[in-house]
This record gives sequence, structure tokens and C-alpha cells, in this order.
Amino acid sequence: MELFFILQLAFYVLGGVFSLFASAEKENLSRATHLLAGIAGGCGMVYSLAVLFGAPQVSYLFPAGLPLLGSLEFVVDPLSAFFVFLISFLSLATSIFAIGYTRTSQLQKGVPLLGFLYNFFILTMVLVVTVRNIFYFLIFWELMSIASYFLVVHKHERPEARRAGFIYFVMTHIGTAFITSAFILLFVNTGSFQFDPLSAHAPLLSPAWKNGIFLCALIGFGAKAGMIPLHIWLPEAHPQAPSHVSALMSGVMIKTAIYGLLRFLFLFLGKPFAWWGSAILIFAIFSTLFGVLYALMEQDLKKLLAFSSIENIGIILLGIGMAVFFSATNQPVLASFAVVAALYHVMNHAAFKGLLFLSAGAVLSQTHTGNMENLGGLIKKMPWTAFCFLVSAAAISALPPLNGFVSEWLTFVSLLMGFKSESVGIRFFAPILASLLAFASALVATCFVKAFGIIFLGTPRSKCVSESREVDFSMKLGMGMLAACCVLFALLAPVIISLLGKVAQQFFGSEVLSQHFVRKAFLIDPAGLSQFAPSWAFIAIVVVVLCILIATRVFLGKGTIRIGPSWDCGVKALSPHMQYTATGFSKPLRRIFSFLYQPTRRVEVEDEGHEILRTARRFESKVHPFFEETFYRPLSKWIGIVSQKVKAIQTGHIQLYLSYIFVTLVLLLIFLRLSR
Amino acid sequence: MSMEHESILSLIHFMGMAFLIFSFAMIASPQLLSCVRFYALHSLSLAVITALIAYGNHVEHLIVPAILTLVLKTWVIPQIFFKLTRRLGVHREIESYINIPFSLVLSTLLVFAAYYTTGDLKVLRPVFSNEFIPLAIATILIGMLMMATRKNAVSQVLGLLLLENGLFLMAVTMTFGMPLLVELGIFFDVLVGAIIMGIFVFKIRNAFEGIDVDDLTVLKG
Amino acid sequence: MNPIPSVLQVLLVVTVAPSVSWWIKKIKASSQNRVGPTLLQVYSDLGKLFRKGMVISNQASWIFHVMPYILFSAVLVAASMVPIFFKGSLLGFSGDAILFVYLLVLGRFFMALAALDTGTTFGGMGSSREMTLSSLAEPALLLSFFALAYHAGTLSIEGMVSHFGSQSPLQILFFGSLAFGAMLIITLAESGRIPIDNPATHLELTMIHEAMILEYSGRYLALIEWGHQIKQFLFLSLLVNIFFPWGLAEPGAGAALFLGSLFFLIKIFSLAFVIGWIEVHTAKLRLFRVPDLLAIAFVLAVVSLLGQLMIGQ
Amino acid sequence: MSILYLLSVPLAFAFLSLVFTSKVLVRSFFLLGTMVLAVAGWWLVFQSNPKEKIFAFGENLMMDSFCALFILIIVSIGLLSSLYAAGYLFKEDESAIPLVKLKRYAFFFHLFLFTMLLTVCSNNLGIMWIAIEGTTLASAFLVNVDDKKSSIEAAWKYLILCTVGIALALFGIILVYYSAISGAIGDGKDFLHWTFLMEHARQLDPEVMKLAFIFILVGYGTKSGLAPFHSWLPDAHSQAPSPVSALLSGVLLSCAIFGIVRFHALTQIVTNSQFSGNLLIFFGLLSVAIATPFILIQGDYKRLFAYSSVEHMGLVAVGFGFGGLFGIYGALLHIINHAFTKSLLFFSSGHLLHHYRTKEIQKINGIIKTSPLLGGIFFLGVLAIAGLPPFSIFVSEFVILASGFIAKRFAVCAILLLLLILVFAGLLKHASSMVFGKSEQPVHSEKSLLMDGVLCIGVVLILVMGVYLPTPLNHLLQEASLVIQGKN
Repeated sequence: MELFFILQLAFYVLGGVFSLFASAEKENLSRATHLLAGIAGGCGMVYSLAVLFGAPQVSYLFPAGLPLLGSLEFVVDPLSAFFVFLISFLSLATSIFAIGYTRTSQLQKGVPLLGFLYNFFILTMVLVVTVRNIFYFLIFWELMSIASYFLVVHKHERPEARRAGFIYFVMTHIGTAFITSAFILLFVNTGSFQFDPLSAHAPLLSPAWKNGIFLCALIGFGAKAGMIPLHIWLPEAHPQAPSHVSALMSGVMIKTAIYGLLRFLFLFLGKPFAWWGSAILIFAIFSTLFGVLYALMEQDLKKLLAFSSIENIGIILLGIGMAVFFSATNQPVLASFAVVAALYHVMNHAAFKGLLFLSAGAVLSQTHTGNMENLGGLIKKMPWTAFCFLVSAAAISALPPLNGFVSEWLTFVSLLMGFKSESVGIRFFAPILASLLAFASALVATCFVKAFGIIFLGTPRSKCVSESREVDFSMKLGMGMLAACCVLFALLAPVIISLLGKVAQQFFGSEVLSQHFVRKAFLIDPAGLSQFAPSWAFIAIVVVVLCILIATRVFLGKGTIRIGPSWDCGVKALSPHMQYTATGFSKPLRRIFSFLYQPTRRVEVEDEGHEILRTARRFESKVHPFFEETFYRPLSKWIGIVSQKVKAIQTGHIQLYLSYIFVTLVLLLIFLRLSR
Repeated sequence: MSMEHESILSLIHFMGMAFLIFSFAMIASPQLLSCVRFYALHSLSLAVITALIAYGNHVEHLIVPAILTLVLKTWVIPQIFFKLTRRLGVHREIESYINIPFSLVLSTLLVFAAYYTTGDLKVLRPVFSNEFIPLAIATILIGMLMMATRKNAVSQVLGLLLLENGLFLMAVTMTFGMPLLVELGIFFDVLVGAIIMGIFVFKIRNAFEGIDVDDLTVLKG
Repeated sequence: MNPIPSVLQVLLVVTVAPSVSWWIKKIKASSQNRVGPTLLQVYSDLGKLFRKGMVISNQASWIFHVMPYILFSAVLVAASMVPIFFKGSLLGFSGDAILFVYLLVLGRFFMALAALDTGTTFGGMGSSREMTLSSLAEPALLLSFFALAYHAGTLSIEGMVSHFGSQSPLQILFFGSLAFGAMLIITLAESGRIPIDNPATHLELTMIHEAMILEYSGRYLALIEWGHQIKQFLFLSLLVNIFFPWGLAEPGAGAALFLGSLFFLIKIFSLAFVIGWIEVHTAKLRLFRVPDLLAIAFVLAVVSLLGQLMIGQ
Repeated sequence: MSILYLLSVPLAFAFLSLVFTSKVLVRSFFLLGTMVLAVAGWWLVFQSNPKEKIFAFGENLMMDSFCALFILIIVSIGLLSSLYAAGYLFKEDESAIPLVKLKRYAFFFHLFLFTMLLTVCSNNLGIMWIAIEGTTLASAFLVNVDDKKSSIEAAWKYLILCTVGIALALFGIILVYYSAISGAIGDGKDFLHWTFLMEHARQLDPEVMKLAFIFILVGYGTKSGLAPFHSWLPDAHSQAPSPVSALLSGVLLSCAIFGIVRFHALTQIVTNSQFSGNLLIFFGLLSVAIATPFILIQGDYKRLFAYSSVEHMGLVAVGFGFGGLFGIYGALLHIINHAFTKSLLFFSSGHLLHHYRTKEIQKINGIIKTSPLLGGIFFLGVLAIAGLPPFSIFVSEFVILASGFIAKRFAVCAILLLLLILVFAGLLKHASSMVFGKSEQPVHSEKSLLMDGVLCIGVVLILVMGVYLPTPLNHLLQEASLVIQGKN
């Protein structure tokens, strides 16, 4: 299996080097780079699945270049294997998509650099989840951020791309600062830079150190995952990156933060405290609600998808929060079920969010605009993209036959297993959290009805829709693969859960067995609350639909169909502008939640003389971005003011500089005299 | 021998007082040239003190720095300054941020502070007599005050040289002077420093038509 | 145990559902001293619609054609999970309350999409309002299910019904009544009854559910109407079987089945009478007052859960 | 004797460069001088055994592993700077500098190298003081090669402030000498020898040592650009021509830190308390804190890099303050990394000045479009100085932070992390506004292979040092940290 690991890394490096020589006219080289990335993804899937299915851990040791900082060691245990599988299968799909996508007019210039950065970006992600040394983990972590920064700033002529890149890189750096301090706190305790001694030493940590390390890790990885107070970079950065890259960023990059968090919570910090669980749950539910509430108000498709990533991170954190809570009140079986729920949602989110971004990329490549207000009726021009977007929209809104529902159901049940814990607080709040999760998933359904409906259905709102036509084969194949995954991950739920059970075993010891979660085709929960058979549900729906179709066809014959214009109340001029717009669609929710949004609207009215028949020239409605306005903007303004003030100490007068020296000298002498 | 010792001791104390008076005179002198002359006298008293200490305590290797001070600081450096001011046609008055009476009050305060802090210093048991330590520190503080308040580049250099004299007195009274090699090096550095500062004053006058340090505030932030 | 009674149950649900909506129309008519439609009228309407030809908009895409079948099948699968005439159900084992609720969400999701498909203003308005209100109703519905699950110890609807069947009414009176109140409000919201949505009119100010299916005709309209009536019947039967479970037959009992189902029909028609009575005596709420009503439902569910915790089982 | 050979090389080439008349000869001898110096330096350092010391000139000059590191930096950066200067100053186009100025530049450049080598190799603290004073005087002329008003002002301030600072340092040395005499340890001849003082540190008087360290810290702190005394640094480094400011920022500041660390080692043993360590941490943190606002709102990119030098010197001071194997190892490594990275940055700013003729950050944008090589290297350089992983600065910052946590100084490390983030944000903001975006000014782009070559060598060096540390260098660092802890 080591061979496949090395092969994967080698292919990425080869792909990167190949792309440096590729240029716009040499098509086959840019196609080769993405093909190589795809093959590398394939190799990755091979050895990660092997490890998940029970093969011994893959481990590899590079000769370390730097003294004092430990050895560069790679080990692929079940947890790393799961994340490598995630990275590989999504990068396989995005690479196939990218073969066609990079040829479209979107990304004509800068292809060589884009290809190189793309391969380098996936390579660093794979390395991050497999490295076993603190120092090299931080190096690959920051390399991942650098690669994604350059990808976000790829179209650097646009000022908003530069601004997004800047915010993204600074927020990531803040996260890395916290992660560095968490790791060094661990190092100070154990004296070694390797991960294995850290997890071996975990039970001996004193409570004060554990709490400190937990907080640093939560804030550090939370910033990278896009947890609510630290999320402002996500809706800025993802839309700027090319779509197949933002699919990877949303699908997998923020999951490396979840990987880091899991490693800290369940391997490095030994037995957690109960308040950790509630802290994570609070952050999780805020991320879920705010993520979807802001996603609803977006007009730009990729920003909408970015906000919905924040919502899904919230769902994952809900699972992790309950897992931490259960393992704090030493119920390992319940805790492992919650971890399995979280990991399952990580995988599902990678599948459908990747597909959403890819189809958004397809739409972008044809219509050259991300703004939903001037799209519409694309289903007739791009049927395949529309179908894939529909599948992923249904999956993300957790509609039953697809994978979204399975992981949502697992998260619901892991929340409701809170009934079994003896603390009254969690017994009351767990169902409340579950109902808020239901509320959020209903809003997601609304959000994606709006997205799909406004973009693909109805009549085209602007001419850029008319020139668009279906994307080429490689992009369709990429999207098709992910759509198939959305269905496959639902049907194969029992198999997948038994694999994830192995990862849970790594956390909670071997007494956690997969038959606590799976009985033949049924997913059961250890607390005996309920059971669910995804395959049965899928078959039931499909069979019933077919029966009705056949029944109506047999009993009532073909039935005459007459094509006529849509109902226009006799006005005879049903123009596309009479349709509901994205802003209009989310208007009721904006009114209901006006306390949160504080919506402001500006209407420029123009009346040709008579004030009754006035025509609104321009309507602009903005939603108050709560976190930016209340915390981040004042902070940066305050820093600016302080810096201006401090600038005054450099006035240019040499006498002033001399008096700085003499005053400091006198103060030091006094300090010496006092301290004696 | 003891009587001779007494007379040397009293002579040294007299020269110490002269040393302090000349530093007051330097900070109080309105004219640049008078300030340079006082500097020459100040170095002369320093040279005499060094010679007397050398003779009184039979420390032969102190004679060389005494002679060097006499030659360099009472004759060579003042000549440089005279030639400089004549060649540059620099106007004679000394502009300062604080007027002369106020700077005199300040310098007396500094002298008092020097005596207060280091007067009964148990820590420093100087080799020779311990009342020269506060005198040296007072001179250093006056030198600092002079540099910090003068607007004219030349008078800033003079403040620096005054500070060096204070340091040199401290060295002599604390440890009978440093090893000869180091003494020579320090003198060489002071001389080259003075020459280079002279060159730069010359450059400033060419560039800024005047050696008022206030024009030198272009570089900010 | 043989599946025949549960298959029969599904067929029975499908046939009895229109009669309940006829019964509600009848009550409204009699209270407005009109005669109202006959029982056969409802069935003949459906039959007529099935046979009629269809007029389909030129803007419509394949989603417009697929939606009625998905809606009807979703409702049918949901129906096969709920014990109605007796304590068993055809697919009860395959899922629980969450699957039941999300099946209905599947139907609603595609209905909202189809509404947007034809590019008319009514479709957009209907789907926007429907999705908004349903996303406010869903947490209350699920929370009341969770409150019941907390008491019953299981999430599957079959388990809940059999659990509450064996409970003495006094024991579950307090939190049960609160949960019943919440579920009743949600039933009105889901089936589009008066306080939330006016099923009888096509006035754009008031219609939510009707606005979405404005473009439909013929066979598709029949399927949608029928599905809607089944969904309404499902909610009513849920209310009846969970909160008034006495007399419901055990899965195996052959003879008692008829008696049990008869008894169930009486209960369901009396509950339909209550719905009809509410419809007559309350005016439709303004659209932005409905969230307050749904908030009341949510609070009722929260209090019923809190009640159980405080009193401790 | 080999130290004397090493010192004689720059001196010889300094006076040699005054002799020639044609520009080509001056340029070639100028380059030859630094090459010979570099070879001599490397040979001297790497052939000697890091464990033992080499004495010369009657024990007044000495080279142990600690000094060897600095010799390495001086000769390497000197070579890079002279290579760059050959392309940057000695160019033949219309804005060429007259021959007399070039000869003066070559003379003072080699003199400057000589004084710095003397500082580092001197065992006698008095000679070290003289050498540091010499560096100030030599580099004063290098700062204002082009006689503009602002560069004269910068040179003047540099001269006055550093001379005052160093005068105060002299007072510190006198106090140390005094405590050696009052301790009456041995015969008077080698009381000022650092090795002697380190062996007999126990007999020195702690109170006098503390007073001496205060004067030394203020004195050499002025020279090394620590916080309240740093005011001359931004003016001098931004007005000096790029090769000189690379040398000033990269090497001269480190030599001043070398002085402080020698006395810190001495004080630590004499007072065996954290007195000097705490002072170093306080002033180091103060330097980083004061440099941060200036970096955030800076308008001129050369001043930006000057303030970043203040910040990195603060980091080095904090590293030495934390102490322990990790602290000192990290601080020494940070001096080396900072020397190479900062010189690369000043070379690239020289390029920018050469191409765009302005130091304003707002006026330059879209470098990546007009000259991709320069844009790429400049941006990578800025990321390197901000401490991002693939580059070497991250390694030493990580080690210093680790030593901070080991020394249980969490508050200091937290403040450091916060300030480093702010500095990173400031640097990124400026760099991205300069490198990206549409470029509209005309660019005087005549390519000079030598200058681009130096840039590429610089980038390769900091990338390699970020991943791989050659073992001989590692031994030197370990030995030097033992020397400073006084354990060898």
C-alpha cells in the first residue's frame, strides 16, 4: 500500500510540473495535468479504502532535514484514511470536471500557474491529513493556505478578489496562530514533536492545560472550518476561486479543520470535560442557523453555496459536540455513534457541495454571471447541469432517498440520544437543538428551491442565458460522478457506517462494535430510539412512482396534451420580469427575521410628470452583515486609529530621538534602584 | 610625602571644580566660538586632573592619555571647529529650545540629581576619591541636556564631546584608565568622529544653506 | 404477521381520504345554510379530472410533468408508514417520525419547484410563501414528535401509537394536550386550512397552496388534489391514533379489525368536524401573522417537553 | 594568525580600490575583494573545530563557534551585496554614478566589512567598542552615497544617535572593567577579555554588573535598533542604497545584538538571575509592539522593511531573553534567516526603485504583470519575512515560540503571536496592493543579469534553509548556544 501512497504524491508533483510548461495553446498538456491529478485521486482512493477495509496502517518515513524538530513521518490510520478517501474521490471528480472547465473562456490566461497550484493544493491537503509531526503538520497546513490564497487571488485584476484573498489569508493565519500555540502547549507537556507520544501522554494532562489546549484548538480549527464568529472569510474567498477549486475548498479543505479538531478532542486531550461539549454545541447551532439565514439572502450563487457550507459545518459540529458530551459522561457507544454521524455528514457534504460548486461553475462558464437575478430557464439549455444541480439540491435539503437525509437522520438521532444522559440540561436542550436543526434544514430546502427555481426554471431573465449551451463531456462526467455518489452513499449506508465504525474504534477503544449501529440493511441507534433502512425507503419511493405511472398509463391511456401559454390573467404580455426574483423569493423571511437582518432598501423612483404611474428605476436592498459590522470593521478601524497615533513618535526631530534614549536610561536607573 | 599628597589632592579638587564650572559655562555661552573655547578649557582641566592623578598615584601609563587629551582636545579639535565656523560662515548665535537661564536652572538640577543618586553610592568604591563620580555623571547629564536642546548641529557635536569628557573622567577616576591599547583606540575614535561630524556639518550647510537641525525633519512616520 | 391487512389499510386510506375533505365541505356548507356537495361529487370530480385532457404551459420543463407523481408517491409512502385502522403499518419498520416528516418535505420541495417552472408570478408567490411557512411549521412538528418520543422512548410512529395505547389517559393528559394543541395547529398549516391558507379561493392575496398548482390541469391536477386529501387524512389520523388511541385493533386480530376501524372512522369524522368548525368560526390570518401562530405551536411543544422533564415521566 | 589574514583582506582591498582610475578596474577589484573575503571566511569557519577557540594578536582577537556564525553571515551577505552593487551602482547607463563616488563607495564598503569582522572577532571588549564605533563611522558615508537632502539628514541622525548610544555603552564597559579590578582576580592585563571574564564570572560584583548591563543595553540597543532607540533606523535604512541597506539591516544590527548577547551571557552568570533576560524580553517585545503600527500604515516600502528589521531584532532579543537550548538556538537561527531574507527583500526593493523610480507603495501596482520574476520573488520574499512556512523565518519563529512556552511565559507568547499576526496582515496588505492589480506606469526595464541572479540565489537560499539545515551549521549553532549559556 505504501506504493500507492508514494504514487499519489508523485502524480500530484508530476501534474504540477507538467502544468508549468502547459499554456493556453498547448491544450493537451493542461488536460494532462488534470488527468494526472485524477489518477492521483484514484491511487489515493485505493490505499485509503484498503486501510478502511482493514489493511494494516500505511506508514512512511522521510529523512528529516531539520534537527531538533522531530522526524517527517506519514501514517495512514483509519481516521486519516477516511479523509484521504474524501480528498481523493472529490479531487478525482473535480479534476475530470477541470479538464473541460479550464478550456472555457473563464480561465484562458494563467492556466499553467492555475494547474500547478491546483495540484500543489491537493498535495498539501493529502499531506496535512497523513503527517504525524507537529512542525511539519503546521508547514503543510500553511502551505495549504498559501496555495488556496493564490487560487483565490487568481483573477487579481478584480479588487474584490484581492480583498477576499487578504481577509482569507489573515483569518487563516489567526487560526494557525492558535493551532500553533495549542500544539506547542502539547509539546511542552510531552517533550516530543511526534503525534503518537502525544496521544500516549493524553491521560496525564492536568485540567488547566487541557482546557487551555482545547480552547486554542477550537478557535484555531474553528477559524479554518468557518465556525460562526470566525467565518467572515468563507463567503468572501470561495466565490473568487475558480469553481472546481472552490468545490475542493468547500468540500474538503474546511474538513481538514474537522480532522484536526477530531484528532485533538479524541486523541490528544484524553477524557474531555462536559462543558466542552456544550461549548461546541453552542457554536454549532449558531453556525447552522446564521449560515442558512444569510445564505437565503444571497443573490450571488457561489456566495450562497459558501454560506450553506457554514451551515453544514454547524451540523457536523453538532455531531462532534454530542460525541464530546457523551464521552465526557463516559458513554463511549453513544459517543461513537455521534462521531459516525458527524463523519458521515462530512462525506455527504463533500459529495453534494462539490457537485453544487461544479454545476455552479458550469453555469458560470456558459453565462459568465454568478448573479441569480439575470439567469432563469437554463434547464432547457443545460439539462444535464440542471439535473445534477437538482440532485445535489435535493441531497443538501435532506430529502429522503438521497445521502443528505441519511446523515441528517444520524445527526437527529445522535442529538435525541441526549434523552439517555442523566443531566437534565442536555435532556432538555438536545431536542430543542434537534428542532432548531430541523428548522435550519427546512430553510436550506427553501434556499435551494430558490436557487434551483430562479436559475434553471421559468423564462430567461437576460440574454446571456440564450447563448449558453450544454457543457462538454468531461464536465458532464465530473458532475455525473458526484451525482451518482449522492445516491450511492445513501444506498450503501450500512457498509459506510461499518467503515466509519472502525474510525470510531480508534477513538473510543475496541469495545465499540459496528453491530451497535447496523443490523443487516437497517441503521439502528445504540439507545434503541429508532431504526431506518435507506435502501427500503429508496425502493419504496421508486416502486410507488412507477406503479402510479403505469397505473395511469394503463387505465387512462395517453391523455391529450395541449401546449398553451402560461396563465397571464389575460394581460397577453407575460414578460420574464413578471417572474419572482431571488430577492422577492426570500422577501417573506427577510420580513419575519427583520430583527436579525435589519434590511435596508433604496428605491430610485422616476416619474414622467404624473406621480401615480411612477416607474422604479432602481431597487437595491441590503442585509446588515451582523458580524462584520459589529466586530471586525470596528476592530480594523480601531487598529488604524491607534497606528496613526503611534506614528507620531517618529516626528523627525533628532532632539526628540535623543530624549527618548536619555529618558529610557534614567527610567532604567530608577528601576534598578527600586528593584534592589 | 603626605604634605605633597595633600597639596596634590587639594589641587585636584580645585581642578574638579574648574571642570564643573567650565561645563556650566559651555551650556550657558550664547556664542558658538565662546562655547568652543570653554570646551578647550574644559579639556585642559581634564588633562590636568589626569596628570595629577597619574603623578599622585604613580600610575605611569596614565601620562599618555593625559598628554593626548592635552594635545587633541584642547588644541586639535577646537582648531577644527574654528576653521569650520570660519569656512562655513555660520552665524555665531546658538539657537536653543530653552533660553539660557532656564538651561542653567536645569543643569543645576541635574548636578544635584547626580550628587543625590551617586553621592553615597556604596556599590561603587572608586579607586581614587569618590566625589569625582557624581561630577562625571553630572557632566554626562549636562552633555545630554545640551544635545537635546540645541538647534544647531555644531553645538550638538559639542554636547557630544562634553559627554565624552565626562565619560573619560569617570574612566580615569574609577579605574585609573583603561589599558593603553583601549585608551589609544578611544582617542582615535573620538578624533575621527569629530572629523567626520565636521565633514557632515559642511555637507549640511551645502545642502540646507544653514546648519539648523530643524530643517532636518523631512523623514517622518 | 401477514401483510394483507396493512396493504388493505393503504388502499382504504386512499379511498376514504376524499370523503373526509367532503365531510369538512359539508360542515362548512351546512353552517352557511347551504346544501354543499354530495359524497359522490368529490369522487366524481377526481374521476372527471383523471379523464380530462391537459393544457400545459410552453415554458414547462420535465419537472412540471414529474412533480405530481413524486408528490403522490411521497404521500403514499408516508401513508404506508402510519398505523391508521389498526396498530400495524406496511412500511412502519423502515423508518420513523423523521422519515415521515421529510417525505412530506420531499413532496413540498418538488411542488415548489414545479410552481416556479412555468414562469408565472402566481407560481413564484405560492412557492415562496409555502416554503417560508412550512419551514416555520416543521420545527414545531418535529419538536412535538420528539416530546412524544421522549415519553414513548421510541421515535417510530408505530411504537408511539402502541405505547400511548397502553397508557392511562390521566397520566399523559397534561403534556399530551399541549402536544395535541401544537400538532393541531401544524395540521391546519400542512393541510392549508383557513387560519393559514384558504383552500377554496383563487384570490392571490390569500391562496398559498392553490397558487402553486394553478398551472395544473387534468390528470396531474387530480393526482395533486388526491395527494393533498390523503396528506390531510394522514395528519388527522395521526392526531386521532396518538392522542385518542382507545379501541384501535391489534395487528393480528382478524374480527376486531372491522370494529376497530369503524370506531376509528367515527373518531376521524368527529375530528374533521372540529376542523370544519374552526374553519367556519375563524377568519384567515394575515400572511405575516401566521408566523406568530406557528410560534405558539412551537412554544406549546417546548412546554410539553419541559413539562415531562419537570414532572419527571 | 588566520584571523589576522581574514581581517587584513578587506583592509587591503579598501585601500587598493582608491588606487585605480578606470571604472571597470574599480568594479572588478571591488568584486574580487568580497569574493576573496568570502572564501577566506568560509574556509576559516568550516575547517576549524567548532569546539575550541582560536586566539590571535595576544588574545585580543578570538574566534569560537559563536563568532564563527557571525563571520559566516558577514562574509556571505557582503558577497551578495557586492554582487548586487556591481549591477546596481556600477551600471553604465545615463544615471551612472561618477568614478570618484564609486571609489569612495568601494573604500568605505570594504572598511565597513573590516570593522564588522573586527567587532565579531574581538575578544577584548574595548576593541569591540572601538570596532562598533568604527562601523558607525564607516557606514555613515555609505548611507548618503547620492548626497540628496534626505540621505544627508538620515546619515546625520544615524551618526549622532549611534555615537551617543555607543558612548553610553563605553560607560558600561568601564563599569565591567571596574568590577574586574575591584574583584582583584588576576594581573590587570586581560581584565577586558571576554573569555577571561566568562571564566571568572563568579568573582564579579552582581550590582555593578546589573548597572553595566543597563548601560550596555541602552548603548548597543541603540545600535541594534531596539525599541525606544530605533528612531534612526527607518531613516538610515530607507535612504541608503539597497545593497548598503541590505548589509545594514541584515548584518550590522546582528553585530550590535552580538555585543548585547556577550554581556547578557556575562550578566546571567554573574547575577545568576533572569535580570538581563527579563530586560531583553521587555525591550524585544517593545520593539515588536512599536514596529507593528508603523508596518500597518506605512507608505514607503523601504521604510516598511526597515521597521520589519526592528520587529525581527525585537524577536531575536526575546529569543535570547527566553534562554534555554531552544531559545538561544532559535534566536541565532533567526539572526541567520533574517539576514538572508531581509537582504533579499532590500535587493528586490532596489529592483523596484530601479524599475519604477518611486518608493511610494500606492504608486506601484501590477508588478506581476510587468515583470513576473521580480513580482514573484518580491511577493515570496514578503511572505518569507512575514514568517510563512516553506521559508526559513518560520522555522526560527517556531523554535523561539516553543522556547517561550517552555519558559512558561504564556502572556509574552500570546502578545507576540498577536503582534506577528498584525505584522503579517500589514505586510500582506502592502505586498498584495503592489504585486497584484492592473499596472499603468511605464517601466524603465533594462534587464541586468547580475541583479536578477542575486535575487534568484537569495530565494533559493531561504527556501532551502526552510526545509534543510546543513549539519555543520547545526553543530555551530549547538556549540554557540552552549558558549552563550557558559557551559562549554
